[in-house]
Amino acid sequence: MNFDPRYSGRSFTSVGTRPIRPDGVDKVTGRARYGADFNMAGQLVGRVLRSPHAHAKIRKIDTSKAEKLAGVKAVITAADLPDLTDGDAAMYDILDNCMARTKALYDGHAVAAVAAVDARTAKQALKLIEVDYEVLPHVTDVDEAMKHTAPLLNDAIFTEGLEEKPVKPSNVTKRTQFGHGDIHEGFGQADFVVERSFKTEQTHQGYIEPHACVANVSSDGTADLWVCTQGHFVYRQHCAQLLGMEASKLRVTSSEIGGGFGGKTHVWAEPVALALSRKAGRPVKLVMTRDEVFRASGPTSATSIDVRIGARKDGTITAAEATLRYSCGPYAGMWAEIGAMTAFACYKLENVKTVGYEVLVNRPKTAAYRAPSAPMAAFAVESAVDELAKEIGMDPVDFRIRNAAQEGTRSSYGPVYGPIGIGPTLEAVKSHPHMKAPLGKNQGRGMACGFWFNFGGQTCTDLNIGMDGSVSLAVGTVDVGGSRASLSLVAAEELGIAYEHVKAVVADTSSLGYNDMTDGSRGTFSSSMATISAARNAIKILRERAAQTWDIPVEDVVWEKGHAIAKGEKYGNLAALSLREIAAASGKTGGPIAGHSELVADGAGVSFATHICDIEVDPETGSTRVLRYTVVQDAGKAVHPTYVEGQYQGGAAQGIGWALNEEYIYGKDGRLQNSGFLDYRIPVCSDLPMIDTQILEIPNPNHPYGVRGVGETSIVPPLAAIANAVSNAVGVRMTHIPMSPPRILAALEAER
Amino acid sequence: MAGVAVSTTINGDNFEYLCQPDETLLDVLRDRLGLTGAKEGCGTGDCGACSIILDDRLVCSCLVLGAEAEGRRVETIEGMAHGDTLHPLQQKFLEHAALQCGICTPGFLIAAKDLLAKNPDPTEEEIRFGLAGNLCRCTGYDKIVRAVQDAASVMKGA
Amino acid sequence: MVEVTLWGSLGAIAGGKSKVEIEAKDIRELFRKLAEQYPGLEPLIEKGIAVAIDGTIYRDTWSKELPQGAEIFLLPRLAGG
Amino acid sequence: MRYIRPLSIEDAAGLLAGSTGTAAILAGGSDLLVRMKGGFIEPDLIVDIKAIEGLSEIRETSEGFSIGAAVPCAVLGESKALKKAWPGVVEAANLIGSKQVQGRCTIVGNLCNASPAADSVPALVAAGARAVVVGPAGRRTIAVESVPTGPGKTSLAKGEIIEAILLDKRHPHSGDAYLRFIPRTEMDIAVVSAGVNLTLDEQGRVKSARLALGAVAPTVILVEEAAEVLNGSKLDEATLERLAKVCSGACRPIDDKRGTVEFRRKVAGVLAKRAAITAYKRAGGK
Repeated sequence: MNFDPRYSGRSFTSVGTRPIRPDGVDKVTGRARYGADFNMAGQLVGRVLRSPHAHAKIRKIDTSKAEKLAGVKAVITAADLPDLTDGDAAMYDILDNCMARTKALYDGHAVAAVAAVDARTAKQALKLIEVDYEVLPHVTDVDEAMKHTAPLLNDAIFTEGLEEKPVKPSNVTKRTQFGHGDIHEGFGQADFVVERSFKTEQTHQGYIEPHACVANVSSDGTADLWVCTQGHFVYRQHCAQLLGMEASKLRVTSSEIGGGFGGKTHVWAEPVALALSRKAGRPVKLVMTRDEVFRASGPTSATSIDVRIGARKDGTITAAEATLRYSCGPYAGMWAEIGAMTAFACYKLENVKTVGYEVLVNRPKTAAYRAPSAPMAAFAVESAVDELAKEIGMDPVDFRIRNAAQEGTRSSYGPVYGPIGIGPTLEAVKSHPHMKAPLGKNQGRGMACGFWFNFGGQTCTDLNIGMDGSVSLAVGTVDVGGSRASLSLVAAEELGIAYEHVKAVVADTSSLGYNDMTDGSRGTFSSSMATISAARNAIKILRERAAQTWDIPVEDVVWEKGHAIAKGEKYGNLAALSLREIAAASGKTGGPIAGHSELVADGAGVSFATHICDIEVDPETGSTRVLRYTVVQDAGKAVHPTYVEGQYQGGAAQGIGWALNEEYIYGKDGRLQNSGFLDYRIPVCSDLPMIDTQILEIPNPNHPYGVRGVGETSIVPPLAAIANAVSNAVGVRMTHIPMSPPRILAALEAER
Repeated sequence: MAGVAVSTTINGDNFEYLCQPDETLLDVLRDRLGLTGAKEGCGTGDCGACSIILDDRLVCSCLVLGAEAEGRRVETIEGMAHGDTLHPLQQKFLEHAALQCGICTPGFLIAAKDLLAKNPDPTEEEIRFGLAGNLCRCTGYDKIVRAVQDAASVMKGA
Repeated sequence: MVEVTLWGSLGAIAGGKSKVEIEAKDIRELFRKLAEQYPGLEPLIEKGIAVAIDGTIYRDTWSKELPQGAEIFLLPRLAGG
Repeated sequence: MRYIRPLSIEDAAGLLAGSTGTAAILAGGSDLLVRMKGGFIEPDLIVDIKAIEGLSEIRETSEGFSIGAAVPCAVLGESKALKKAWPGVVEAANLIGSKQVQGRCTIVGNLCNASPAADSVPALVAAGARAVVVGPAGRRTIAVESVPTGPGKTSLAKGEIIEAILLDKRHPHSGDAYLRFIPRTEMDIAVVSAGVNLTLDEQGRVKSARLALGAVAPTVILVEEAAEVLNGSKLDEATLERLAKVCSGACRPIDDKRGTVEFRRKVAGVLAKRAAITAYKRAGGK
């Protein structure tokens, strides 16, 4: 790779402006096509039969009656998705999650599926499938599942990461540990110690668009899949592997995506749709209902976390410790591990230790949700940090500033930080007018910090210059919130042309090389890097063509502001050639002009945010109202500041929902009781105030423009910021998220 | 099951279709008439993504039967712009970046259009409560509210 | 020769060591030699390990050089939203 | 399955009476279609009553108001006369669901769905509203509180249909109010609710009172003791405290996904107090 990704400190013409997004008009006129908006001739309707039991052995499935129903074209069970995973445990789990094999592991677990001529017939056919279940005891609570007496989900699981290999199987799949120094020594030096236990309930990403796809498998073994996904290349790999296809024979087109937030990063129904299509010999459309989305896709972990932090009288933290237990659903995960890594990442700590336990429960397979695992850990830690500041008698902002990590600090998860933004976000918060605004009765202000790693990853971009000088940019990272606008700005910047002359599209898997998915806040970071690289490759060709036209050495041609310029006195008579002029002549100078880039965009800069919020609590009912909210976050460089603000606001809103009302509620029978937007309560418009944002730009040294990821960090601080605000408003420390009115009222009553 | 023959007006054009008695108007629009601008986010009236205007009333088309449209006037997102001229709300949603993923946008635009038709000069609170039936998971609503405020001032001036 | 720090769980597999010395010029060579010296690490490397070089996390750039004196830290490969 | 749109209430009742399978009445559809979507009901016959003459009207008579069974709740909010006379009933009706649902849902549907948490019902019960029932045996008028008999169950016989809700003409010095508790600001089902209707004497003392609570028992309950507490008072602190206590005590709530027993008990009292204060002010009390 000749591409130099280092930050160059340049000034910008296009980057940092706020143009209208290229896919905008289609989206405001209803023409944009999402997962469920695509149809094929002769298409069948696919529907999935799901387990009503939290935990049950599947003795037998009789599909004969369903198969005989007129209009039914295919019925499948796990037998139609044989295990081709070849010892790949993670893929096997995905397969088993797509279609239960020997056991149903949660309420909503798929056990069979049908394809029929219409929805009514498909629905009827589901009722004709007879499943003989042997209901088993279940466990849905993370702490309960860790007990020796808990029902076992998988007796082949022996906890990894223990010093001695356990003799008995367990629901704990793994123990992980991070940290440095000696916490015993550290706590010995502390004048004040705060120790508390916290719980957070399970939440769902809550994207408004249910999972949807259209699968078409041909008898020649090739296939097409239209699907809403955060990563069509990853979906292609997963589906091809699970169905025993060659990846190149499966073309996956990503539709417009109606929200993902991590929930559309691995396959759910897509292999089922492909298997149905393969069996029926016709295209199959499979769209989840909202009930299915909640019961069988998504959610994040439920957690139980113990935190202990000690500090000296002068406000220096001497030791910090956390034990984090995260539910994974029925399959092994690494959610507690991520929580353990992020928990204390904001602070400069000499003695720190975090331990994570991954816990199996009879709930849907945990999926990533925006900075996965970090918000819960931050809730616990930032609540304890606030309490500790109070005990010492320090302002919570000053206390955090005193202990904030900085360049050269060894992070709690291991490596030493480069230039980072936690200190600047805290300083910005300290001087923000929000911090000085007056508060009324029963009102409180809280603040909290958050951290997320940000990812890079494999990325591939094509930049094609048309004969008219306009540029089409094909990217492979799905656009979840305006990245086509950002990437067009980057292409325009690099080429020195106007934004309007660039059109960015998301290419299908047959038109572009492999791309990792849009996750880990990598979309704009990675694809902008590949776009810059592709543009620079195109510029090299543009210079060559100009040199050829002028018949001078290419070394004497430079590219400035969208023009080839012959450098040097001797070329004074050569007028600059515009990109448009060079493109118009391209047919005669060597053919089409394009720039390509295939790279691994590593070096995504870590990201920090600090949030402030004001809350009013009704002490008679426990009802809360968010009065004011401010987000301060480091973006590295905001390519399209409006969409950066949008990411900050959206993450904050999701965090507010999580903090106050959102939770999976299971009955004693292990069934999910609130699988709809009526009782899974995401914030509505009237629940929220305007969300103020302040973008800080501390350049990422590993990106030419200094870009960091911005998508995820904003969901990390709200849980703690709101808990701290509630504590300041009515004097109760909330340790259980969500802080729903019954929980707050119960806490208040207990105080009285 | 006998189909129901329906004659209705959608975005000013006459339509005739045959639908099942239990088929929702949303399914008719999307699956029979190819008008996929209205989205199904929940199917239970909780998200507003399928919002349409039925005889001057804002409704969720997932909670209306296709058969009920007989003799009535239906307005959908597809009829909001005049030719290639966007409605001021559509324009302001673009300018304010009031959409990220965009799945809720058609529903918000229809609901906002209905809101401004009934209340041309709403306060922020009236906008927030007026649009509470439309869920957005991406934006935190901030830019949506601002876009509606801006569109309202433009429309008053027009 | 570079000094490589292993995160807790990885250290257990490498015989309880939290730091190992490896002669390697880039990530590829580092992984190869780690797998040779500590066969228990091989499946983990296969599954994906990230390398932090002076605080910057690399997940896939196996050609990345390991500068002399740089801080090399092995981390689990993470999932994101 | 059949979909029929009769033109008279007698035809509608006849269709329902003569149906052999599951029959459902469709007015606003905001409950029916949700239940159909979830597979909880698969009707063989849907009787759409919106084409029946008069059913989509609010009529003001010498005795008060008659609200047709097919009048969407949004229309109640647009009726100035109704809003002036019965603000509590109107605000309750206007709290059901979203603006979108408001354009469709009806108070009769809300009543017949027989949810203990139905928003309009406590306000209607407090208001002493009556329901006009048409059926094979003719027409009868019953108190609204006698319609729901348990969650999802009504006292209506096969073939019976509610044609309209009647509200009395307002006495001077009267006021009503409805409050509910929901976790969000909109879009939720009531966790607890309270409707209060008061008439005062010339001195501003409560002459008559009706108070109903929602979501705290299998049906909306009329709390008789609350009226006793309120009667003769000017809603002083002590009265309000007693009112809260009586209302909390009258609850027979359950723990569910929306709230706990303790929460419902406590908040029922709080809402009763607050709704009583609003109703008192509306009645002209000071």
